[in-house]
Amino acid sequence: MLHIETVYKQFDNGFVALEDVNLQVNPGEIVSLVGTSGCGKSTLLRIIAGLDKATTGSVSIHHEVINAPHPDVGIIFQEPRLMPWLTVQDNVRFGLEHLSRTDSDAITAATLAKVGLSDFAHMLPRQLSGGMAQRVAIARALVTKPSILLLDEPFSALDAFTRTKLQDHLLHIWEYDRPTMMLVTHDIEEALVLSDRIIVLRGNPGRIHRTVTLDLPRPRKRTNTTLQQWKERLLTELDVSMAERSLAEI
Amino acid sequence: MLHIETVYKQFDNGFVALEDVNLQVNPGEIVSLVGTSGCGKSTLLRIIAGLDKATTGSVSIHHEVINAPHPDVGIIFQEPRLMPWLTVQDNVRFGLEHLSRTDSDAITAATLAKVGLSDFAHMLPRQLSGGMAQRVAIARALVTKPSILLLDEPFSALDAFTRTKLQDHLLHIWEYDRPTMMLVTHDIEEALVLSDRIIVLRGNPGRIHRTVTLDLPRPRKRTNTTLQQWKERLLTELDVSMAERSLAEI
Amino acid sequence: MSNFLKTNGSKSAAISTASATRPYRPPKRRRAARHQWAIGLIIPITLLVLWELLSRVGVFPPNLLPAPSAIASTLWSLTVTGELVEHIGITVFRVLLGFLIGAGLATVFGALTGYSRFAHQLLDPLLQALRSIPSLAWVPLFILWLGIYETSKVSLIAVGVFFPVYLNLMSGIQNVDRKLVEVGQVYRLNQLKLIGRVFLPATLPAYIVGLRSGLGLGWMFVVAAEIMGASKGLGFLLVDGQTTGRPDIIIASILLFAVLGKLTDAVVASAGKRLLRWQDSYSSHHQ
Amino acid sequence: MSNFLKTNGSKSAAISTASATRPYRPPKRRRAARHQWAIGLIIPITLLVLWELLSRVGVFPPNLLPAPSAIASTLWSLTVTGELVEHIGITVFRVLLGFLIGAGLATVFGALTGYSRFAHQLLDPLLQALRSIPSLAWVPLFILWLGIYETSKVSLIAVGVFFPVYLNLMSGIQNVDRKLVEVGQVYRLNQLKLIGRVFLPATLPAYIVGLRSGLGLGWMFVVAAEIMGASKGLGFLLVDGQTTGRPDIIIASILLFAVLGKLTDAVVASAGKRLLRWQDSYSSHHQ
Amino acid sequence: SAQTAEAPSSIKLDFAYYNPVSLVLRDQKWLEDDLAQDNVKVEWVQSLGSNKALELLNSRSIDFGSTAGAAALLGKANGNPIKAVYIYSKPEWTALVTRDATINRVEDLRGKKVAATRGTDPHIFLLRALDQVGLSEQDIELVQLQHPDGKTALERGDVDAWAGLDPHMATTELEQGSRLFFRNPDLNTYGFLNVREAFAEQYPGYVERVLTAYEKARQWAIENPDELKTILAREAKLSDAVAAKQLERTDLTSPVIGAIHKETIVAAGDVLKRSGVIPNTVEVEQVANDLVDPQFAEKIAG
Ligand SMILES: Nc1ncnc2c1ncn2[C@@H]1O[C@H](COP(=O)(O)OP(=O)(O)OP(=O)(O)O)[C@@H](O)[C@H]1O
Ligand SMILES: Nc1ncnc2c1ncn2[C@@H]1O[C@H](COP(=O)(O)OP(=O)(O)OP(=O)(O)O)[C@@H](O)[C@H]1O
Ligand SMILES: [Mg+2]
Ligand SMILES: [Mg+2]
Repeated sequence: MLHIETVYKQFDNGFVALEDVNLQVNPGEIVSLVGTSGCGKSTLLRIIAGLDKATTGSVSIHHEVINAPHPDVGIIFQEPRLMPWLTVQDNVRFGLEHLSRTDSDAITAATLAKVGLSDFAHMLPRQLSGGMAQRVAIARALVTKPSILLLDEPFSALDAFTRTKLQDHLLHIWEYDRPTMMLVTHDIEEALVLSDRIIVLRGNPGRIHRTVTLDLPRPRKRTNTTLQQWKERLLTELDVSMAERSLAEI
Repeated sequence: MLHIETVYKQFDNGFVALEDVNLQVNPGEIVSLVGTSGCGKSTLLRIIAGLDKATTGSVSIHHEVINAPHPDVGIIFQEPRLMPWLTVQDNVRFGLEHLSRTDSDAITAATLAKVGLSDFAHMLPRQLSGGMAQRVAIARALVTKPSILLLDEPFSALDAFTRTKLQDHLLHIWEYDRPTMMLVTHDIEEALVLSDRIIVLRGNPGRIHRTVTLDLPRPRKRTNTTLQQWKERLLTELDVSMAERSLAEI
Repeated sequence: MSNFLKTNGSKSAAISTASATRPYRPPKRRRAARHQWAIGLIIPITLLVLWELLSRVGVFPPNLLPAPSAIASTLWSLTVTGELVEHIGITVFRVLLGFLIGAGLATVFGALTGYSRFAHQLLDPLLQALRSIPSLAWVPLFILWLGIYETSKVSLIAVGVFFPVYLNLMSGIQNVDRKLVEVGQVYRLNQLKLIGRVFLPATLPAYIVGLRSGLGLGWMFVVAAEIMGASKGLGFLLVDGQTTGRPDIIIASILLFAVLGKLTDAVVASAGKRLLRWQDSYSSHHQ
Repeated sequence: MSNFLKTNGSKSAAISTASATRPYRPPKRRRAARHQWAIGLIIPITLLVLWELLSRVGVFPPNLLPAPSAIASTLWSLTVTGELVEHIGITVFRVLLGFLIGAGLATVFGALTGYSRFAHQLLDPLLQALRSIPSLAWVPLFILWLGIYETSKVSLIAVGVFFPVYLNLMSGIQNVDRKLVEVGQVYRLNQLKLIGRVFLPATLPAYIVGLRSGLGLGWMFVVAAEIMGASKGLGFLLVDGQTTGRPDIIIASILLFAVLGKLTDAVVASAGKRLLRWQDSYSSHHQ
Repeated sequence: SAQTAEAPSSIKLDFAYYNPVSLVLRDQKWLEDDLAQDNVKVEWVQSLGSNKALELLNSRSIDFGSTAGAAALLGKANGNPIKAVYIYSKPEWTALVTRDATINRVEDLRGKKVAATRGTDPHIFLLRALDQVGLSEQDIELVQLQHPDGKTALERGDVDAWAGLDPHMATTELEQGSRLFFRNPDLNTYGFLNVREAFAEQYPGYVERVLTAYEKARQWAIENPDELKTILAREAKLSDAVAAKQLERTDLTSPVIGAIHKETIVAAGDVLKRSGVIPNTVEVEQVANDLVDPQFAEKIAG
């Protein structure tokens, strides 16, 4: 159970990134966060991850107020953030040091296979392409099987095919372990295919502008008409919300 | 005129990234490069930009073989690569130092407005969101008006609305200055809306697998049926080309 | 212009409302900064008190380690005669001048050998070899080449300052993120501009460490410099105290070295902090 | 397994075919590396030859600056009596031991003050102050505290080594990219593990520079150390040469300092290079 | 006075705590007064010890430098182009010091740790003292320490004895009760005032002028012992007691350099040769003859 209560975030330089954000995420729920660039999505995720503190308001997990990273929470950052001195394999293994070498080897190898990087296990981050680095970061977050998974645009650097495969993989994991997920994405279709709820953030400072609940069974077909309708609606919605600002500003 | 002739690229560690790539891009043409993650798109762009050398084969611009960055070429890297010590405005101004302060101020301000960052001119890179940083990088490349513009997934970190606006802006620039553009993208729709030709790279090492020529007038509507058909075909094509490898590898 | 950025303008009301229920907490950094320097005094003052006590009860014999109070009175008597000011003045002058020259040269050479592979292969081995020659060893050579007057002293200090600045800058430049260098290359900056606009700013953290190290060595080398026929200066005071067997003078000059060294270092360090405000580093968030 | 990665396996035929028309060029780095050290000898050898010539024609009087050949013969006579080996042996031993101790302590303190803000405020001001105390000034204090035997000498060298290592590591840690630290925090690494698994590797470039600087200072401090009751060692040789006015001995020991300093530095530098192969830095691509 | 060459633009002299006459001369400015008429400037450079004075002479940083006799010999043997022209004192600045009740004679040093600074007068004194009782450097454990450090080591008990040097010796004697268990003024090698050969050749007249001034200072020092003590105590920052003790052991009566000084330094040279400080190939007598040049002092005194 994830409670976000009246979160207000002002940065040191006076900039207010979030205002009055209230949200409750149930165990096993997949929630997508969408919104224009710079509206505070990553900031919200960072606060939930315990990496940043809300100026006022609070985030609690299982009714415990978060002040530091919580053991149940895993995060995929917007950038890969790989340790440049570790090989792909050791980067993936980063959160597994409590396991024996054999166990962590097995899990790492399996996860690398899932993200299509088995053959690159011994390469260094500087030898990877952008998408490959992002996949390593995904693998690193998945191996520890967190019960709350925060994903900040995890697939944005990936081609359509790889992206679909990884979305499928994510759903597959969800079927088994039922982690709670909060997914930041710019791909409305992705949000529609994956999530139980879509939260639209908007404005500066960011506020929750709209919540869409999708009560559809999974797996969902991208071509599903309900989804297509929602897609149109959401896109228009975002467009309209933006159109309130003059064009030159964008 | 951009000639890419039998480019073959092997890295220091023995990995072969590109094989037998031949391509000719005409002045003012917009060419999109699509392909799965890690197939060598960025490597090709880097070779064209003169930042990496082809192991064999050559790239020439106006029949001059490229050995170092060419003055006519501008590039938007896959990551923002902002100078962390410069403000947004000074990052954008980075390539403009030959101009007087007033001139560069004017151009910078105008371009920042186009990418929606007027109010953030004095912020430092670490205070920006992912999408904002990417937009600063776009602005930095655009201010110098290069006649050959290489774009490596420039819009992947942006939400749908901002992305569309920037695509429009890019086309607008193209209308006036007719720069040659090579655009790496994972968004087939983006490739279809923007380009004269779509090159599909495939495999390891990457080779040109398919070329699609789009002889449609611009601006194009996303909903245009020809485009939608092409989209289906290309997506299937990419899927099929991937399906040749076992699923577990992806 | 939109209201992307909250300023004290029209929307401040919204902030105030928010503040009513959720009072705005000033960033912690400010509050802490006010007292933080005082924490640094805890250990020195404890040691000083302990030392005074142990001296009083006679654990430290005064001929070897005089009590702080005795040293204070020596310092006081040097102050009233005006001697101390002279000693400090001339030494600070020498160190600063030597620092400027040494750091300046090191910047040129460090930039060169960090940036150019050929310059590195040509010059670096020699410079690395010279780096481990002790300050005292330079003394006869400098007397030989430059005599015993200010030129010689300032040059010797410059030598001391040179090496840490050189080494830090050179490796700093070699360690600059290739990604940023490529941006400069794409804009076809010529070599000088590439160094000035990409390498140096990117190297700034390492460079400042080098400057601080170098300044420290400057203070060290001043003793060797003032062995060369000086009759004023802290280094002279120290060596003179040693030759004439006065432990109070020795300890007093050591304390002065420590205090002055720390002060000048604090200047460089805080200038560095100001220049590095752009950093997205552990400490900039941590403090 | 697919053939993502070309190895010497099944697809090597494809590579060979490619090579037939487009011969594989070995990366330039290798080829250059073979001769690169020789370039570094150009300047020293030129200087040496010039020096010998000028000595021969009498521009450098032998009482001031003996010719290289004279110094070589001094070195030779020291070698045949076996004295030189003893001098070098004991000095290298002292420097290395002092280096290990000093660098070890500096690593602990640097990690502490770099990582913990409180430790920084408590300890750093004192350490920064001590940093500028000259080696010669420590001598009487060390004799007082630790006597005149090896403990005292090695400790003094350790003091010299301590400060650059400390400063570089401390600032290195403070400058670590926050983004990587956060990854460690998310995995709830405890403080020690966070230091060991994120901070130290990320700081490695700065740390190695610190070690190299520290080693250089170790060589410098050995002279001060060997003023304290040594009868063997390069520092002793140097000072003895100075007190007894023998320029050939002075210059010979300076040369030995330079050569040994360079050799030990090269060891640390190349160990560093090996450890830093992961770096995506300017120099790693540039060479 | 003879002016064979044109005047130098300045004359550089050292002053040193171990040369009280130089302190007087510098204090009274007689040389400045004399040379002002020729427009010759006088520059004073402090020398912290014989070896420093030699270094300064060698590098032409000074024209006149004061050293111990043996040090001058060492310098000369190593090619330092100097001439010893004057004796500024016959000091007893060195002796053997101990705090160990069992050490009362030089013979007792056998197997003991003795601190000394190699190549300096105390070191030579130690060697000659040992030599007199048939011992050598091999029979003791010589600990190389700078003079002040030797004193500290003695006081801490790190060494059993120390070949001491004033004022450190006087200080430890007065303040710590250390004992001078072996003294012999004749084994000290006098205070030599040296001039650079080149200077003496070019400006012999000015050598005389300097020595004349030195003579004046020496006479004054003998006549005004209290003022001398005050000057020394003030300049060298010594307590009155230490300054008095040091002067008590300093004999300023005979300035002319001559055979006796030669003998002393030859004897010193011989022990230095045996201990390896002076190379075996050096002809000590020859060097001493080259070094000592009594003509100027004889002229002045005469
Ligand atoms: N350290 C900081 N100091 C000041 N302002 C900041 C800081 N970090 C973020 N901001 C501001 O907060 C706002 C929200 O940033 P955030 O990273 O949450 O955006 P986002 O919604 O994730 O955007 P994107 O989709 O582009 O990643 C931005 O306007 C940004 O400029
Ligand atoms: N310096 C390097 N050393 C070794 N291999 C490298 C290096 N740089 C890139 N590669 C490899 O070359 C291949 C192509 O990389 P490139 O960055 O061109 O991919 P890409 O097509 O841009 O992929 P993405 O869409 O994920 O950005 C990758 O498999 C990568 O591992
Ligand atoms: Mg974001
Ligand atoms: Mg790429």
